[in-house]
Amino acid sequence: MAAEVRRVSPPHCLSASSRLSFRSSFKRFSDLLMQPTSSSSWRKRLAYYFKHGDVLWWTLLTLSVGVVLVLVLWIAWQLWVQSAAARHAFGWQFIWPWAKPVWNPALDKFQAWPAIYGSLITAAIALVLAVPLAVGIAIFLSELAPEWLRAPLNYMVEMLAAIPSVVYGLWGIYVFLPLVVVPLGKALAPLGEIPGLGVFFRGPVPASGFSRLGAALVLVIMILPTIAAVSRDVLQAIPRSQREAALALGATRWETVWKVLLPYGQSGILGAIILGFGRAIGETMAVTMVIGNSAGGGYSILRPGYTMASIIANEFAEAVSEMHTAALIEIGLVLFVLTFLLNALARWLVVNKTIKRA
Amino acid sequence: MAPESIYAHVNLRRNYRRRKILNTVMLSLTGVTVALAVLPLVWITVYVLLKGGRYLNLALFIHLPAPMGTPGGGVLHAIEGSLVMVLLASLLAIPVALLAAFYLLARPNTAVAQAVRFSTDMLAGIPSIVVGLFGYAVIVVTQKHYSAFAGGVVLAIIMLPVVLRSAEEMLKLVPPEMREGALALGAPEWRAALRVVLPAAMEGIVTGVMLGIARAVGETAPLLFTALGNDHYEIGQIVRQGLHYHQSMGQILGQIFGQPADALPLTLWKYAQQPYQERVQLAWAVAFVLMLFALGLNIAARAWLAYRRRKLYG
Amino acid sequence: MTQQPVALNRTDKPAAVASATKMVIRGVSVYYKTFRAIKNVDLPVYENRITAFIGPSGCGKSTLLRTLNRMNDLIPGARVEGKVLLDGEDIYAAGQDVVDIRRRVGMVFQRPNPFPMSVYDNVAFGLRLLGIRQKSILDEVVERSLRAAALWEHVCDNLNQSGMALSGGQQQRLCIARAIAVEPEVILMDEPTSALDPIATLTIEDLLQTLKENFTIVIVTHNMQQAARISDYTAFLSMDDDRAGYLVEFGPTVELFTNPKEKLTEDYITGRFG
Amino acid sequence: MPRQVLESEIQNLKNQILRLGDMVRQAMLDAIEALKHRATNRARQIIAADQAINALRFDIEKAALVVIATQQPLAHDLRFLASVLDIAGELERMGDYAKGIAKINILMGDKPLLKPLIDLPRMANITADMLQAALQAFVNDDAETAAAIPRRDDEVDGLYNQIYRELITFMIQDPKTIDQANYLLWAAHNVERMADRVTNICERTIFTASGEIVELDTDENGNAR
Repeated sequence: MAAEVRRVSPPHCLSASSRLSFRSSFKRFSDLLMQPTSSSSWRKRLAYYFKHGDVLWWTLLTLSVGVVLVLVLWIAWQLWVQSAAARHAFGWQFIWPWAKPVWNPALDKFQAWPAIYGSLITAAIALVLAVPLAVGIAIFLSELAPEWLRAPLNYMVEMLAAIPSVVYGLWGIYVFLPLVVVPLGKALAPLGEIPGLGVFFRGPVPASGFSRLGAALVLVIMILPTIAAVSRDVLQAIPRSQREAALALGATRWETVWKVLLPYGQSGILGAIILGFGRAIGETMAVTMVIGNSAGGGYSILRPGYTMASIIANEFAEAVSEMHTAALIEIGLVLFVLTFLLNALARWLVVNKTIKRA
Repeated sequence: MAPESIYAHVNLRRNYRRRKILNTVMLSLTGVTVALAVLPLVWITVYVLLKGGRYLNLALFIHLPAPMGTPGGGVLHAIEGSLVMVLLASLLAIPVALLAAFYLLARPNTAVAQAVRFSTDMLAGIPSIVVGLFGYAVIVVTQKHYSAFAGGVVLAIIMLPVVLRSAEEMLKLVPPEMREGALALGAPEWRAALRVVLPAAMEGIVTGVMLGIARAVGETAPLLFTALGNDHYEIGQIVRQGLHYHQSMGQILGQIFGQPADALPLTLWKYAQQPYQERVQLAWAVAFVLMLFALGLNIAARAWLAYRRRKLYG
Repeated sequence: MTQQPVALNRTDKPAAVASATKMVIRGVSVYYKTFRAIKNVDLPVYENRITAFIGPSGCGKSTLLRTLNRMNDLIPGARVEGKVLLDGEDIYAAGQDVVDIRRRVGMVFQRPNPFPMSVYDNVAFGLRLLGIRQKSILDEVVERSLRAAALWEHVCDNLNQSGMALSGGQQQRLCIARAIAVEPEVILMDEPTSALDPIATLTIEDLLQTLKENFTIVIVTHNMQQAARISDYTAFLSMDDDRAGYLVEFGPTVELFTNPKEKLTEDYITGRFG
Repeated sequence: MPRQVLESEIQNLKNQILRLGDMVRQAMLDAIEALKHRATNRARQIIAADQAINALRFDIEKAALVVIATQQPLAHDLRFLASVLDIAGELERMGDYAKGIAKINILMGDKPLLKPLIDLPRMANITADMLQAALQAFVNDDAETAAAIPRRDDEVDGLYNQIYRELITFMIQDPKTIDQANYLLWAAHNVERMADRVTNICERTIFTASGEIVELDTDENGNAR
C-alpha cells in the first residue's frame, strides 16, 4: 500500500483517502472524466483538486526541486556568458601553461596560468602533507580510539572545519606566518641551489611570511577535517566482518588496517582526497590573506603568488575595465569546472564505490 | 595435512617480533596524527579567544567603527549587516531546502531525486567565491549596485545544500509508518508532511538549520562583491530616517536590503589588513565573536543531533 | 562383502576410537559490561571431531565460540572469566599472544567475508602475514588449501578473479580455504551456512566431514538438524531467567539426539521448547 | 557425493542387513543339515548363535533410529530406513524359526529319522536362495526382481504339501510314528514360514523402491493377486 501511495504522480493525487480503495478512486476519477467539459465543470474540477491542497503542495515541492536543479546550471551558464569577452579575446592561451604570463589591467592583457599554478601547487603541497595525517586520524577515530575518546575527538576534527576561513587567515597573518612559515621557509631556502628542483625553492621567503608555502600550510589545517571525516566514514562503512576475517587469521590491528581496510576503502579514501583537493583549490579567504597576492614569483613555493580564488577575491571589486572583470570571471569558470569535476569524481568514488558496496 | 607444513618455512618468533613492532609503531603514529590535528585547533582557539577577548567590550556591539586611526568604535554595522543578510538567506534557503527534502522523502529513488542529490552535493562543492561571482552577475549587474539583498541571496545559495542534506537525513529518520498512517486516515499529502512528519523531525531539522546559519555567518568570499561592505550601515538610522520622511514599510525595507552592507567576516577581512593598530584589534575582537558563534552553534547542533540519534536508536 | 566388526559408523566411533582433548572450556563466564551473557560453562573439545553448539537464539552460542579464539576481545566492555585451555594452556593467561592464538584457532563466519581481492590473494593472505614470500610455496599451499576446501576445480582456471565474484557457497569455501591455509589446529565456525542456500549448505557440511580428519572443528549452528547431521559431539545451551546462557547438556551427538539426559534437551530437540 | 554421512550410513546399514541375512540363512541351512544328520551338538550351537542374530538385529535398529534422528532422511531414504527396521525384525523372526528347527532336533532325542531327508533340504535350499535374492534386491533397490521372487514360494509350498502328505501317510500307516512325523512336520512348517517372510521382505523392497504397498501373497495357482 505504502509503495503504491508513493508512486502516484502529482496530477493523480486526488487525495490519500480516494486512493485507498481502487474502486472508489476509479469511480471519482471517471466521474470527472465523463462530465461534459462545460465551464462550470472545469471550475468544479479545479475546486475539487484544490480543496485537498495536494496540487498546491506538489507544485511547491516541484518548484523547490527545480530551484535546486537549476541553480548549478544557472551558475555555470552565468559564468560562461559573463566571461565571453575574455574567452573570445584570449582563447585557450588564457589557461595555457607555456603561454607568456601577463596580468596587466592597464593593457587589458590577461593570462591565468600563474593563478592556476598557484592553486595547483598550494593544493598539491597541502594534500601531500594532509593525506597521511588525515588518514592517520581516520584510522585512529574509526579503529583505535576508545569509546569515551571517540566523540570528543570527532567534535574536535569537525570544529576544525567549522572555524570561519577569515579567522584562519587572521591567525595565519599574525601568528602562523611569523612563527612557523618564516623559519621553515628559511630552512628550505638552501634547496633553491639544487639544479632543476631548485626552481621550486628559490627564496628568499618574505619577512612577512606571505608565500605559497604559507598558504599551503594553512590549507593543510583547513582540508584536514574534510579528508579525515570522509575517510573515517568510509572506514566505518566497511563491514565488521572484514576486520574479523583478518583478525581471525592472526593479523595484528595494523595489518588489518593496512592490508584489509585501506584496500577495501581505497576508492572511498581516494574520493575523500579528491574532495580535499577540491576544497583546497576553492578555498578563498585564508589563502588570500596569507599568499601575498602578487604576480610573479616564478614557480617557487617560497615566494608570494596568487591562486585562482585569491586573485578573484583580491581584484574583482576593484576591476574597472570590462575585460578585467571578464577575465576574472573566466578564472571563476575554470575554478567552477575544476571543482565540479573533482567533486563529481569524489562523490562517485565515495558513494558508489564504497558506501553502497558496504 | 600430509604435505610439508608451511611452518617449515617460517620463523614464528622472528615473524611475530617484526610484526608486533610494526604494529606498535604504526598505531602510535596514528595517535600522533590526531595530536597534530588537535594542536592547531587548540592553538587557534586559545589564541583567538585570548587575544580577541582582550579587545572585547560593550562598544564593539553598539557603536559604528571610529574613523581610521582613531581608537574606540565598534562593529555594530557588521553585526546588523550579518543579521540582515543571514535572516534573508534563511528565509530564502530554509523553505526551499525543506520542500525539496520533502520531495526526496516522497519520491526517494526517482531519477529526479538522484539528480537533486547530485546537484545538492555539487552546489555544496562550488567554491563560495564562485557563488559570489554568480550573485554579482545576476543581481549586482542587473540592479547596477551592491546590496544586502545580493549578499543575502548568495548566502542562501551557500546555506541551501547544508540545510537540504541534513533535512533529508532527519526526515528519513521519521518512521515511514507515521506518514503512511496519516495518509491512511485520509489526510492529504501536505497535511501529513507538515502536521505529522515535520514536527517529528523538527529538532533534527533545527540542528541542520543551525549548521547552515553557522556556515553562512562565517562566509566572506561571496560577500566581497555582492554586499561589498558599508561602514555606515545601521538599521536604527535607516528606520529613524524613514519614519522622519514618512516612508512606507516597504520603502524602509527596501532601504535596508537595497544598500551595500557589511558582515562580521567581511569587516574582519578588511580590518585585518589595515595598517592601523586599532582596526587590527577590532579584527581580533570580531574573530573572537565569530569563532564563539560558529563553534558554539556547531557544538550545540552536533551535540543535540547525537543526543537525538541516541534517543531514536537506543 | 567384507565383514566388519559391529561398528555402525558414528554411533560407536567416539567410544571406539578415543580422541584426545584439544581444548577445554573450564568455568567460563562472559560479561558485557554488567550483563552476564554466559555463565559457568564447562566443556571439552575433542581433537579431530566436530563439536556443535546448539540452543535457542540469544543463548550465547556465538559468544561462547568467540571465547575460543579471543574474538570477544574486540568488543568493548566484554570480559571473560574462567579458563579456556588450548593444549593445556590457558589462552586468557597473562602473556598469551592473541595473534598467535588466532593463528592456531581459525574462524569462519556467518556470512562469507572474502576480502575484495583475487582468490589467490585471499588464500595467500594469512601466509603473507607469516612472512612467506616465495612464489613456489605460496602456489603450493594455495592449491592445497583450495583443494581441501573443495573449491580448486571451480577456480583453478582463474585464480585472479575476485573472491567477491564467486557464488555464496563458493565464497564460504574460499573463506574456509583462507582459514586452513595457515594450518590452524582448531577451526571455529559461526553459523557458516546460515547465509547459504540448501545445496551450498550440504556441500559445506560434506566438506566438514573431510576437514575433520585434519582439524578440530567447533561449529555454532541455529539449525539443530544440521548439528545432528554433521557433528560428533553436541553441546546444548539455554538461557536462564537472567538471560545468561548456560550449558544444559553435552555429549555424543547420537546420544543427545536419541536419548537426551535432560528434560530441557528433549523438549528442545523435539520442538516442545518454551 | 552429496550427503556423505547419510550415504555412508545407508551403505553401512545395507551391509549389516546383508550380514544379518547371511547369518539367518546360514543358521537355517545348518539347522536342516544338523537335523539331517541328527547332530544335536550342532543344534545346540545353532541355538546359542541365535543370540548373535538378535543382537545384530537390535544394533541395526538402533543404527537406523540414529540415522533417522540425526540425518533427517526423507522420501526414498526414509522408506529405506523404515524397511530396514521391518526387515531386521523379519530376519530375526526367521532366525527364530531356524532356532526352532534346531530345538526340534534336540527334542527328537536319540530317535532316528523316519526316512532320509530329501525334500526338506531342497525346500531349505530354495528358501535360502530366495532370501539371498530378496536381500540382494533390497540392497540394489530392485523392485522387479523383488516382485519375481515370491513365485518361487510355490515350489516351497509344493514341497511342503508333498512332505505333509508323505508324513500323514506315515502316521496313518503306523501311529507310533506320529511323534516323529509331527516333529518333521514342524520343521517343514518352519521352513515354509520362512519362505513366506521372504515375501514380506520383497514387499518391503518394492515399497522402498517405488513407495507403493503391494501384497505379494500368492493364490493357489501361484499368481500374484
